Amino acid sequence: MSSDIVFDQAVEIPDILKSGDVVTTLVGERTRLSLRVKAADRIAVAKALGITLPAKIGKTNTKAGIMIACLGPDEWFIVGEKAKYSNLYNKALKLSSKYVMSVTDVSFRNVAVELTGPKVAEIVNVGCPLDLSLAAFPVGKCTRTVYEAAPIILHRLSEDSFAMECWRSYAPYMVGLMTAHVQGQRV
Amino acid sequence: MGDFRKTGKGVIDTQQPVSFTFDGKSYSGFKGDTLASALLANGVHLMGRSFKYHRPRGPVGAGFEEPNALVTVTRGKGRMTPNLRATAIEIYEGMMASSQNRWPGLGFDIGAFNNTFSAFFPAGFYNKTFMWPKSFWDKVYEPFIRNMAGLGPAPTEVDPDVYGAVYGHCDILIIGSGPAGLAAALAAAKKDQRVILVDENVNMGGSLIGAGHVSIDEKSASDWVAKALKDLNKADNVVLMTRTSAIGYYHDNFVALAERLTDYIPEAQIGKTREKLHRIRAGKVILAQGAIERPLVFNGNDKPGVMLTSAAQTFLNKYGVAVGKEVAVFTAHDSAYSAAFELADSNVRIAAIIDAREGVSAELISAAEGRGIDVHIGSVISKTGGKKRVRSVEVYEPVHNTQKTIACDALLMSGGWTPSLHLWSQSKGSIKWDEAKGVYLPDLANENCVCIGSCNGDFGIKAALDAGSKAGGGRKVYKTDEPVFGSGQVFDHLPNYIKPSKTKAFVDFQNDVTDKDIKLAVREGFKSIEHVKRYTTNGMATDQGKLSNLNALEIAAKALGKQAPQVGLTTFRPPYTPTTFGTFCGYRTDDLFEVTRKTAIDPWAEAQGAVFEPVGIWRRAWYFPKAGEDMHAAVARECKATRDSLGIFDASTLGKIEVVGPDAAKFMNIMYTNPWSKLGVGACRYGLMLGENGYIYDDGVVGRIAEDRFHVTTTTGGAPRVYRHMEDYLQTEFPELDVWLTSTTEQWSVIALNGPNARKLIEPFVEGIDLSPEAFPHMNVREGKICGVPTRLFRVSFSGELGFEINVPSHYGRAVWETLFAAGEQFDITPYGTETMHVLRAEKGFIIIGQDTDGTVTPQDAGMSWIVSKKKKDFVGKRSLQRSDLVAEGRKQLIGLLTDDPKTVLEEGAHIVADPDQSIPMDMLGHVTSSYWSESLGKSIAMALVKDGFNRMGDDLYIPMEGGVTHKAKVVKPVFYDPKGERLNVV
Amino acid sequence: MMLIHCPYCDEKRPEIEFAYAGEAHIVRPNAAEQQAMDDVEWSKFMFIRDNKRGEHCERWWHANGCNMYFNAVRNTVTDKFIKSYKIGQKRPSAAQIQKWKDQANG
Amino acid sequence: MKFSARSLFANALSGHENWPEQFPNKEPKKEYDVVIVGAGGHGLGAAYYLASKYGITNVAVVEKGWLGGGNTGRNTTIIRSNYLFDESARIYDHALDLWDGLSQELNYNVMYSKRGVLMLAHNVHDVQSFKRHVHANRLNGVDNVWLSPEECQKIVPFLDISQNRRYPVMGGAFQQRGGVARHDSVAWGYARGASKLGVDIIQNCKVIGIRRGADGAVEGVETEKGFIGAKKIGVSTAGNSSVLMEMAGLRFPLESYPLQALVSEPVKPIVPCVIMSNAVHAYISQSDKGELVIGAGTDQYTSYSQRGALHIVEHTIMSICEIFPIFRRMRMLRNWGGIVDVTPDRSPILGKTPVQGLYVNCGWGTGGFKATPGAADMLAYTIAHDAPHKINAPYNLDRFVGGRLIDEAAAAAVAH
Repeated sequence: MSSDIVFDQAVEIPDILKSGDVVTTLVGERTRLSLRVKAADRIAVAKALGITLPAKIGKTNTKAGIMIACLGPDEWFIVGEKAKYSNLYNKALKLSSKYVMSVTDVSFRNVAVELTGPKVAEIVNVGCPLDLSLAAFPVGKCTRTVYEAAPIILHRLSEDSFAMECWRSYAPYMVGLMTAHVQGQRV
Repeated sequence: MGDFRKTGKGVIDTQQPVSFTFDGKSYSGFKGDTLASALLANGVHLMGRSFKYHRPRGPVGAGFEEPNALVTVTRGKGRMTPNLRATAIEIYEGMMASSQNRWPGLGFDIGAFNNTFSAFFPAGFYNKTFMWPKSFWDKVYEPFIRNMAGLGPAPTEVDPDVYGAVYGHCDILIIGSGPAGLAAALAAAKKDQRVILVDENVNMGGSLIGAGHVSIDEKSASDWVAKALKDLNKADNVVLMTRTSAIGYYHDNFVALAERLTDYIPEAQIGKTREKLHRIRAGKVILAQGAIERPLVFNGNDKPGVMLTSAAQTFLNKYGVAVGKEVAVFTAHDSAYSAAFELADSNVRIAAIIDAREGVSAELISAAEGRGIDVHIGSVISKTGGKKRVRSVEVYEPVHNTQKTIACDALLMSGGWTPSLHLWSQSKGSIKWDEAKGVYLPDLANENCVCIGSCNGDFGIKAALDAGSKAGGGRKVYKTDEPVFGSGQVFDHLPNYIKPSKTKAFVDFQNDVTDKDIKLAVREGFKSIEHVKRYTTNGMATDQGKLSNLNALEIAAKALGKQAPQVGLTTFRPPYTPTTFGTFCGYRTDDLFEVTRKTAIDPWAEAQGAVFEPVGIWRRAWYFPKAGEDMHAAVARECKATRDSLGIFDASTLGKIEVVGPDAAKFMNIMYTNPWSKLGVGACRYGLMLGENGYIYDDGVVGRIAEDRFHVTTTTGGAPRVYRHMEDYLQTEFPELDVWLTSTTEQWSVIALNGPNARKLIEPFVEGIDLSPEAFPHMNVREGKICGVPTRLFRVSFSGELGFEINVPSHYGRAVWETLFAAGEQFDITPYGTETMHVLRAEKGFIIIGQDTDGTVTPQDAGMSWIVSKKKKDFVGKRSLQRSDLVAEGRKQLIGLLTDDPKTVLEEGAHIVADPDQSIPMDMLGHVTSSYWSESLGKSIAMALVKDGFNRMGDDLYIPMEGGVTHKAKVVKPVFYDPKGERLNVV
Repeated sequence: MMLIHCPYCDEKRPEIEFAYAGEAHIVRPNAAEQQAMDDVEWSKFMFIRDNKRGEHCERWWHANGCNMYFNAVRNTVTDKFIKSYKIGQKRPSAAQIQKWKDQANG
Repeated sequence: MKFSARSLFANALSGHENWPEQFPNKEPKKEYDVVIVGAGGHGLGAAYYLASKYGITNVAVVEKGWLGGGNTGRNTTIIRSNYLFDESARIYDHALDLWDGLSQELNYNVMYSKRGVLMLAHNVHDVQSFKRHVHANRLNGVDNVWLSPEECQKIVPFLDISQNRRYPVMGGAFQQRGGVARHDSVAWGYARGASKLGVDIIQNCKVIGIRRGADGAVEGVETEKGFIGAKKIGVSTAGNSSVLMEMAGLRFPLESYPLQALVSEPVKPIVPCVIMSNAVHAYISQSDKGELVIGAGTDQYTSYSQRGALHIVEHTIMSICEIFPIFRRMRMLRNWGGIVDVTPDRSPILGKTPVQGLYVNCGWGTGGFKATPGAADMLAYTIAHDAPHKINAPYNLDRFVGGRLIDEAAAAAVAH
């Protein structure tokens, strides 16, 4: 039966965003977890899961197909390649009896896009009020913020590349805003 | 044309002629001209009519401060822009401009009749009349006044242009690119800082543009500007923005810039961003906005051809246009002399310089005489000749009481300079009165912000350059060769031999405010400058007092016998320049105005022809009409099909919050009225949430997934506030609880199946869950798989039928829905929308928060005392429920109503009385909250909040409607269908 | 749009990431206290606010940031923030606020 | 001097040199029977009614700035009375009755224009809620009617009533007696009227304390111009009410928020009535000068700065342009802020306080202007009788204790 099942992320990237100063791509299926751990158990839980949980808000750790961002004092957002990390949720679940923590699967809550190109900050700044200079928003930084009316998670992948994700139903709006900006300049 | 064009002057491109029309007549100008400069080059001064008296008006200024030369530009359907300043808009090939506020034409305007009788319309006249007879006000006077309103035409079509809005950041934002701003940018560019330099004009350089007579560091001013711009363009830490107005200065150095991108382009395409809002956060703001010349207030200062001296200078230097052939200059400031000399040196005859001051430096006088210009010291202009253009001035010398008429075709005036403090003042920087200069200057900063150049009272080019360099972090000292800027004298009154009643000296050129109006206001007790402004409307025109405020202040101060600073200044308000609404909208129009949240199943519903309704910011399928069906027919069919066999409903919008942690149950006990500790894993319970005020806040079914994990659902619209409410209590009041909240609304698509065949449909698709009634009773939740994807399967019902709510990962939601729908054909599966959902639940007496309750209903009022735990010591809202008025008799309570005539469906919102024959105002008992035609029951049903409702069971009540119709209805318990709940257990 | 220092992120962030959450240090009475309070006392907890013209202790929620509630002292006449601090810290004394102001100014 | 077309004509002939002061600014006497703090429309109106209706003329109105300079001169001048609850309908309708003859009564044209207020419904919940209002209003004798989308369009020809929009117009509630008035003129008219009856208006006189005697009763106000004695003090200071109450040792259920408004450049007449759209937070009318007058929402935080944020303005204009896209090319001329004092149920507090001799009129939030004559009259009545009138009796402080709130906004609550 599952072969009939179509994966659908509510939005497609219009052609106008696929070329030019900034190239936008839609990120495919991922495992996403919201992990909450009491400070005292952070290192132990990380060890048990075989991952690193950065201690400081805004910091990320990315390696081998998994990105872990510290979004709040006891909150980590984990995005992993599906094939490799589909079992991470169950692993974390099992730790819950041992440590003061919680894990929630939010794999299908979000839709992510990646933007790359020399003018990437300009497109992010269409809706995001943060200072995106490298000094203020260095490579690797990840935070919740807003893209006009859409709450987003913003992650700088490199000097000229960001990942942006939002809740599923906000994705057409998020992409729509980028599109409007690029269209208004290209005409 | 060309009569007034001076070759070799200006920065226009004389190789590129541009033709345009004004009021239907064709003219020609050059690329780089403003509409005003091009018309002046053609000898046209008459460009508009004033607001109240419809006086013929020409430009007074040469830039954005212009109050009078306002025009409408049309460039196709929906692209009509009224009230544009002719002095600030660039001409383009084919531009169509027209004058406004006149009928039938600019030359002859019936409205000018007001001018003839202006004596009867002084400031505040409307307060004093139009009161009798009273009935005339609504029918005659008020409509008449309203019809006189406005300057340009109102829009009639939707604007097809698009706009943009972006955020930006910099270390230094410099506003104004005159000598001060440029020098600041040059200095700042050398540091490792991000610099933005903005100017509202087309060209950077401000007063240096075309200033051929001045040299800076041994270069001509033009060359210096060119070099400066070249250097700045090369620096990659500097962004130069022209045609960009800094319109507002907000908290913490947040500055709004409005950039104009297409209005000057001949074939400006629809689809290209017309204007863009840049919301800039700056580390430091440098204001170099310059100063605006002050008009003189004298009899006849409103004739077309009377303008600011600096305007004439700008027209000459920037556009190569002489504003007349024989120009008189009336001044109270030295700076007018150098302007007059520039004109004279360009072969414009200066008819005379009339200087109101007694003492004028001998150098200036001899320099004038050297050019053959008569200077009349200690003299004023007592009147001007001409109607639609100034033709002469009468020079009055009060000491000897002599008058002399001098012919001219333009009259320049200079009453000194007003530093532009608008943005400084918006930043909440304080200002102080400078007695020597007779101006307000910046005092203490409130933000990291400095004013430099003439907006700081540092007049003259060198002063501006040096201040700029310093502000930009440099230490450069510039060398200039410029005429001495000099000084002036502020006159609060210019003498005249003509009786005041026979004179008209304008202060606000657009709103027709004269010196007499201001004196009248003071005489009538309007003594604060804000009162004067409001009573006379001085400074409230589209230039927002840029030219008029200081003159009004001086006149008011004199009338009050006070010094200007004692009278005060009106507040500067954003925007600095009127700014298009579209610019504030940016991209956020139509689909981008607000997020319209749609479920994964929404496209399917749309393809099926569903009608949608907005619920919060979601859109939901409302009903699924078949050909020829209206809503009632569709809903009746959907209800029947669901009760008879099987209905399918998209419940994905319900809010979901995952409450997880060792203290999860404890936390739930605090947030909900009912107890959670003993709820078994795999079981569900309906939860009711109150605000701390004791009123119903939200509700929803909660499933216990694990000992430490609750799957909480909320109402669709309530999800964000419930989440916030929970986080607030958790973090602020109960931080010791080890529990965490995660919104999972969008993790899951929720497919609700209701009807006797619900189980039969899903059986073949479900893996890992025993669906038998014994293993999976009503109000339980199981985890497993459906259609091959993971599911949290709830056995719950909001219809009273056997029901399941299938939670599946939302990116697979549509696929699962389509699979089930296809398989449901055998059961005649029927999709239904929110309306049918509402009917089905109302038949069962289930409430909808926000419809059957509002923010004033307690659980007891709603007949839900059963859900309020008596044992729990604390939950949110518990204490408030005990307040005297919440336990008092006679509260409104939720009951059912059955109409006498079963075919009558009551109107939701209709009010209920016990005695329909009483007179108005009636004693109302309450209102109908929900009311539907119940196809299943063959009669109408309703729910209502009624005073003391529980004690009225069986009573007849009345619902008086419009037109004398009164419905009668009986109070019943609000459960209409299957009161024993047997249908839940269909096997 | 103000800039607000979040004590958890230790960054100044734009106001639109935050939600204002009312006056700070209004502690919700516990179950026993609630029952001991009459309606008048309860209404004070519920509704009475300083609404101070001047330095005001208030709560903010970094909803689109670290998701934390925190407290801040802000001057309601100038809208200038003096200091933000974490939930659980005591209401700062006037002397403490003055100290913070002095630190900010010098 | 009586204002009329005739006096205007006569004065024109003498060059308008002989108009007397409309409201002389007085120095304070040592003592008055009543001191009103706050010379906005409400405070001046209360002084006027004390003198004209309740026979108390030994009254001073003290004002820290210039009269009419607070919310009276900063609001969008909307007048309506189509409120849901009986208590609200009674006080706002009382105000509407007084508005109707106010120009004649004051001999001062306040330009009350009954051009109507149209409230647009954009979703099913709006329809239910507005109909609830219309039915309650009808049985309360308040002229508010339900209109179909087509009927709405008849009143507002440029209204787009196609149903496939993000915020379709699903109908509207229309109150013909609603409309606008000239805000400044209301303050000036009351000031002139009160002055003529002997009331002293004292501007630029900030109250810095409220003096209470040993028995706790008020004895007068300390001001920048010295102590002014009065056994009765009426406080009508809108956004600053908490500050004044604190001077008397009272803490109040109030919070003050910035509220912004804006006008466009003037254009020829287009907007025929006041149009409100609660669902998108937009309301608009057109002034007699031709400016579109647009109200914004409050900022989220409490503040006395009379200054709001850009994103509030952006959202307001977006909302207007969403409902009326033809205005997208209009330009904003001026934007300003005021301070509104808001109670927990967003209804006012109008009556006696726990302090003997201290009366208060506050908490009008965003709705104070429309209530001006009604609130002023009720404050005057309460001061004169040392007891509230039955119209303002429900607006007491006790309701926050027992819980009998008058919560119009909660009654319109949205969920589902």
